Amino acid sequence: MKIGVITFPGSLDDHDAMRAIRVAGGDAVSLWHGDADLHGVDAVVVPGGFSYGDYLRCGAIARFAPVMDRLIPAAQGGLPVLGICNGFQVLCESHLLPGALTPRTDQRFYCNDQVLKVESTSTAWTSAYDEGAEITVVHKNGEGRFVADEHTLDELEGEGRVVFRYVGGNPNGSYRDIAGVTNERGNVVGLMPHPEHCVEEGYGPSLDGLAFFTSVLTAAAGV
Amino acid sequence: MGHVVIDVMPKTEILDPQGQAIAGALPRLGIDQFADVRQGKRFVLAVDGDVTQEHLAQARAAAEKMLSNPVIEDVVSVRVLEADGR
Amino acid sequence: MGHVVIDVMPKTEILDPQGQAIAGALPRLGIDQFADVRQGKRFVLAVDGDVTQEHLAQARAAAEKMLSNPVIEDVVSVRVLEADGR
Amino acid sequence: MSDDQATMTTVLDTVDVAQTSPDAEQPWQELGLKQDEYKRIREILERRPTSAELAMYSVMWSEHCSYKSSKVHLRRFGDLPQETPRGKQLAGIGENAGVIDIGQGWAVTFKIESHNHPSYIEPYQGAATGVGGIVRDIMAMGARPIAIMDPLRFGRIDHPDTARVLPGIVAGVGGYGNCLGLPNIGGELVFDECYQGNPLVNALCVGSLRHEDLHLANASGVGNKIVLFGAKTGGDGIGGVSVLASETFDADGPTKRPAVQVGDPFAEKVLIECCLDLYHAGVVEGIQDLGGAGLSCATSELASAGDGGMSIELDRVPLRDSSLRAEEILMSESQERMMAVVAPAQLDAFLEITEKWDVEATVLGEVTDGEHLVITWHGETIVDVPPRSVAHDGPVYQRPMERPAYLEELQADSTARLDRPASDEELRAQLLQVLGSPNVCDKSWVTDQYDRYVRGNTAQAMPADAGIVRVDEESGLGVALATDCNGRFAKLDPYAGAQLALAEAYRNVATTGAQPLAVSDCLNFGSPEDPGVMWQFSQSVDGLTDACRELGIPVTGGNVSFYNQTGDTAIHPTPVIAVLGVLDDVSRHASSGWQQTGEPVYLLGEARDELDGSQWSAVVHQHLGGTPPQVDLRAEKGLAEALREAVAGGAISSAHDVSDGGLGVALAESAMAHDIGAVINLPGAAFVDLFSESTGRVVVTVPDGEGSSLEAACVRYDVPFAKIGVTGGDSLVITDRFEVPIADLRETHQATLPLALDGR
Ligand SMILES: Nc1ncnc2c1ncn2[C@@H]1O[C@H](COP(=O)(O)OP(=O)(O)O)[C@@H](O)[C@H]1O
Ligand SMILES: [Mg+2]
Repeated sequence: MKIGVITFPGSLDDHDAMRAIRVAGGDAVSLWHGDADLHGVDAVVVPGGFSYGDYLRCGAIARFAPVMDRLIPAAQGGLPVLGICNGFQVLCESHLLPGALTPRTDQRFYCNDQVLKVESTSTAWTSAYDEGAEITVVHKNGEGRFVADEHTLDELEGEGRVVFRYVGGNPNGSYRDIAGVTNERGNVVGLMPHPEHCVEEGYGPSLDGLAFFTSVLTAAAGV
Repeated sequence: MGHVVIDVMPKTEILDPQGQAIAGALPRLGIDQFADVRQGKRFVLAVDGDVTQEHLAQARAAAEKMLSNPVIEDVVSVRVLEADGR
Repeated sequence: MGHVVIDVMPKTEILDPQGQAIAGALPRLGIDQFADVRQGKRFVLAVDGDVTQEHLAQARAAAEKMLSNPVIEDVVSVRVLEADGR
Repeated sequence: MSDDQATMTTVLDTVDVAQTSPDAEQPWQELGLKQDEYKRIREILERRPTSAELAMYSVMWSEHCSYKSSKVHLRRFGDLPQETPRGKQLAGIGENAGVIDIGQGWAVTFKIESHNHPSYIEPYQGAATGVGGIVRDIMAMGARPIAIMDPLRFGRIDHPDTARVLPGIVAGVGGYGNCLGLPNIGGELVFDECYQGNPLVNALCVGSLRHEDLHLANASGVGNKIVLFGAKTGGDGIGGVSVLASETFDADGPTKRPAVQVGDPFAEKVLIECCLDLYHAGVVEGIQDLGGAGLSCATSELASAGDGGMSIELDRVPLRDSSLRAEEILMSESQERMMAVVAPAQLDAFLEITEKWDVEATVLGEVTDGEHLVITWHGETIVDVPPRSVAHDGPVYQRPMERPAYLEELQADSTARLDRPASDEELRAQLLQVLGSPNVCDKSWVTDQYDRYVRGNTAQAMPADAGIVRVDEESGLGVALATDCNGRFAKLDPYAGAQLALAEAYRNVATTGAQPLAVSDCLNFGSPEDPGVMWQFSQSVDGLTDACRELGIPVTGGNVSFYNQTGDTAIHPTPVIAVLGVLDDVSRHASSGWQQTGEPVYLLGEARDELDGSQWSAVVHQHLGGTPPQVDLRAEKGLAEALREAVAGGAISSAHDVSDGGLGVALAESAMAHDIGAVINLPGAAFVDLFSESTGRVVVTVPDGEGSSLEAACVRYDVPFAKIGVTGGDSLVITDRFEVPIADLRETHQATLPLALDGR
C-alpha cells in the first residue's frame, strides 16, 4: 500500500509522516510540490510545517503548487487525503475542506500534549478508533484557530463531519472546540494536532496517532 | 515606477484577535478614544512604468485568488497608489 | 461611526520575506506583470461619531508608539477612511 | 557627512587610486579602528587601504570577529587534549564548530553563540537572526542541524524593559526555530537586575553527520569556483558587527542605531535542505556560512584557510537594493547566505540542485594561485590583500587585568549573618517562596512557545535536566545536552563560577545516563577595557580549562560576547557552558520525575552548609555575598560514572540533579512531574538539607529490588548516598517538619510567569 507525503518548501513534518506510515506497515512515497504527479499512491498525507514560511496566510501559497493541481481532483474523486496542521491549512485554502485556520487568540505559538475526542470513525483516516475515544496527541501551532460561519458550523455538526474536538481545554480558540473535520465523502480529513508525532514509544506523548495510518491502510486495501 | 495598492480586511463577523489585542492595549498609552480596532493587510505591487488598466485587472485577480481568503477576509480596495501614500 | 485608517509598510531597505514569497508565487496564476510585491499592515480604528482632529492626533500617536516598529517599519499614512474604502 | 566620506560615495576607490593618493583621509575612526590598527593596515599593504579594504579590515578586526581582547586567554583551551572520552575530535576550535565522534560512523557538532546587543535593539529579529546564525555555523560543517537550545537572561521580571524585550525575544527564538523545523530541547531563563538594559540571548545548535560528510571552510584547488548562494544581499546590519558588538550602551539605550537584520526562516529551511542535497551529491569542496562581517569574513576566511588566493567579482553579487556600494556589499550581514567552493566539473550538478530548491546561486570568482584575495568591481580592482592579514592577523591585546577591589568586601559578606527560618512553618513558607521565585518557577510560559517534537527524535526536552535527541533511528544512538551558568556564583568568584557552570551542565547530562563528551561555551562579560572585567574573564577561562582537564573533556568551540554593560556597570560574569553527552540508545535514559509509588528515594552526594549565592539568599534576603559552593570535579566525575552504570543496568527509575534552590526544589519538581509525592526523612539539619546548593548531588529513585545495585555502583565510584524516603501520596512530606500538597506546589510554581508577563 503506497501512501504519498508531499514536501513543499518549508514542510517540516514530512519526515515524521513518512516514518509514521512505515511504522503502520505502509510504503511511504515522497511527493514533490513541483511535480504534477501523484505517482500512483493510494492515499496522500499533506504534512505539517511552514510551507512558504506561512507567509501571506498559512497554506495560501502551497495551495497553488503544481502537485495540488493533481491532488485536488483526486481528492474530489475519493482519494484518501489527510492534512495535518499546515496540511489542514492547505486543504482549507484549496476548498477541499470548509472553514479557515486563523491566529490563536493570544497570537503566540503554543505546543502542548492535547487530549482530543474522536467524534467520527466513519472517515478513511479514523476507522480504527473507537467512537468517543479520547486520545492524547501533540498540538503545536500559531494559527490553528478553526473558524467558519455559523451556517457551515451547523452543517458540519449536523452531518457528523466534526471528526475531532479538543477536550480538557481548547488550546487555540477554535470555534466549537473543533480540532478536525472531514469532507462530505469522508475521504479528506484535516486536523491541527499531530498524530504522526505519536507513533513510537519514547518519542512523543503517546502511541495514539498510529491508528490514523492503520485506518487508511485498511481503507485503501478495501478500495 | 507605478504601484498598485490592495487592501484586505478581516470580515466583520470574524473575530480579529490582533485587532482586539491592540484595542485592549492602546488605553495603556492614554489612547482611549477608539471604539474598535481591526487589523488587515496592505499589499503594494510595483510595476515598471505607469499603472495600466491591465495591471489593475491583474491585481484584482491576485487579490481575489491569492491575496485574500474569502472565508475570512474581504478585499476592500484595489487601486493606483497615490503620491500622498494612500 | 467614523473610521481612521493607518497604513504601515516595511521599510524599503528591510527584507520583506512575505512580499518576496508572494512575488514568487503570483506568476503561477499567470499574474506576471509585477516587478515587486511588499506586504504591510492596515489598521482601521473605529470612533463613535465623526472623526475629529483629536482622533487623528491619537491615531498618529498610536501608529508611532504601538502599531509600527520604527526599526523596521514606516507609518505611511494616517487618515480618515473614505466612503470608497480607501 | 565629512568630505572624505562623500568621496567614497562618488569616486570608486581602487587600488590604483589608493596608490596615487596616499594621503587621502579615511574614516577609520568611525569604522571603529584604533590609530595603531590603521597604521598596521598601511604597513601590511605598503600603501593606504582602499575604502573597500578599510571596510573589510574594520569589520574583521572588530572585537566580535577578531577576538582581539580574548585571544590570548582562549589559547588555553587549545592546550587541553583535543580528544573526548570517545576519541579524537574530528574538528576543533577554529572551525565553524567543533566536531566529535560519537561512534557507529556518526559525528555531532554543536556550538553556542550570543546575539545579545541586536536583541536589545530589536528583540524579535535580534533573537531570530541569532538562531539563524548559529544554525548556519552547524550547516557549514556538513551536518544536519537537529536541535536548538536558548539560554536567556533578563533584568528584573517586573521591570518595564523586561516586558518590552522578553516577549519579543521568546517569540523570535520560537518564530525562527519553529519555522526551521528544529526542536527546541532546553535552555535557561534567568532574571537578575544586572541584565537590566543588557539581556543575554545565547543560542545553541547541534547537528549530526556521518564521518564522511564532514566539510571544512577552505578554498583550495586552483580554478575551483566560488559560489554565493541563498538570499540576495541587502543593506542589513551594515557595520553591525563592529558597532553592535563593540559599543557600550549608555543609560538611554543604544548609542548607535544601525540597520537591523531581518531573518527569513523559510529561506534558511530551504537552504538547509539544499545544502544537505549538495553534500550528498558530493559537489562541495569547501563551505562557509555568512554571518557577522558577511562577505568580508567568508572570502577572507575561506581564502586564508585554503592553499592559494582568490579572485572575486563583487558586482556579480545579487542585490536586493541596487544602490548598495561595494563597501556596503562587503560588510552587509544579510541573513540566509552561504558560500561554497565548487570544482568546475561539478558546477552544473551544483546549480541543478540549487535550482531544484529555488535557491539563487551565483559564481563570484575562483581560487587562484598566489597569495592574494583580489576583489574587483566592474573590472577595477578595489581589494588586493593577503587574506590571512584580514582573517587572522588582527590585533591581539594583552588587556590589563586587576582583581576588582570590591571582591574582598563582597566575599566577606557571607550569608552567615542572615536569619534562617525559625520554625517549621517558616521553613515551609520559604520553600514555597523559593519555588515560586522567577528563577526557579515553571518556565512553560516560555517553553510552550517552542516546538519540541518536530522531526520525531526528541526523547526528552523541557522541563528535563537535559534535552535528548536521537541521532540514528536504527540504533537509537543519540545525544544529551544541557547549558548552565549561575552568574551570581561567577560574580562571587569567576574561576569557581565557570567551574560550577560546567559542573552543573555536566551533571545535568549525566543524570540522563549519558556519557559527557565535550564542551562549548558562550562567555558573556562586560567591557574588556575594564581591568576588573578582564580579570573575571581570565579567571573564568582558567577555571573552565582546569575543570575540563580534570573531567577529561575538551572545549570544542564557543563564543565571546564583551561590552555587556550599562554605563560603567557590567553584568555578572556569565560564562554559559554547554555540555554534550552521548547515549548509545536514547530509549534507555533516566528522566527526572517520579513515576511509580512505593519506590525508595536516594540522595547521591552530600549537603554542606553552603548558602552563599544561593536562591534562598536571593529570594528571601535579596542578598549576594560570600563564596560560592565548593566544586569537586572528581566527585562529579564519579557521580556521572555511577549514574551511567546504574541507568544502563536498569537500577534507576528517575534522576534529577540538585541545583538552583537546593534539594527542596528538586524534590518538589520530582513530585510535580507526574503527580506522585513522597515521604522524605532528611539526613541532616533541615534548613541546610533543603536550601543549600552544594554541588555533586542527584535525587534518584530505584525500581523494586534494584537498591543494592545502585548502592554497589555508588560504592564503586566513591559516591556518598543516603536513602532519604519513599515515593507515594499526593503531598511532599518532610517528616517531622511539614508537608505540602502537590497541588499547592504546582500552583505556586506555575503562577509566577503568567502573572508577571500576562498580568494573570
Ligand atoms: N529559554 C528556554 N528555552 C528552552 N528551555 C528552557 C528555557 N529556559 C528554561 N528551559 C528549560 O526549563 C527546564 C528548567 O530549567 P532549569 O531549572 O534552569 O533547569 P536546570 O536547573 O536543570 O538546568 C529545563 O529543561 C530547561 O532546559
Ligand atoms: Mg537540572
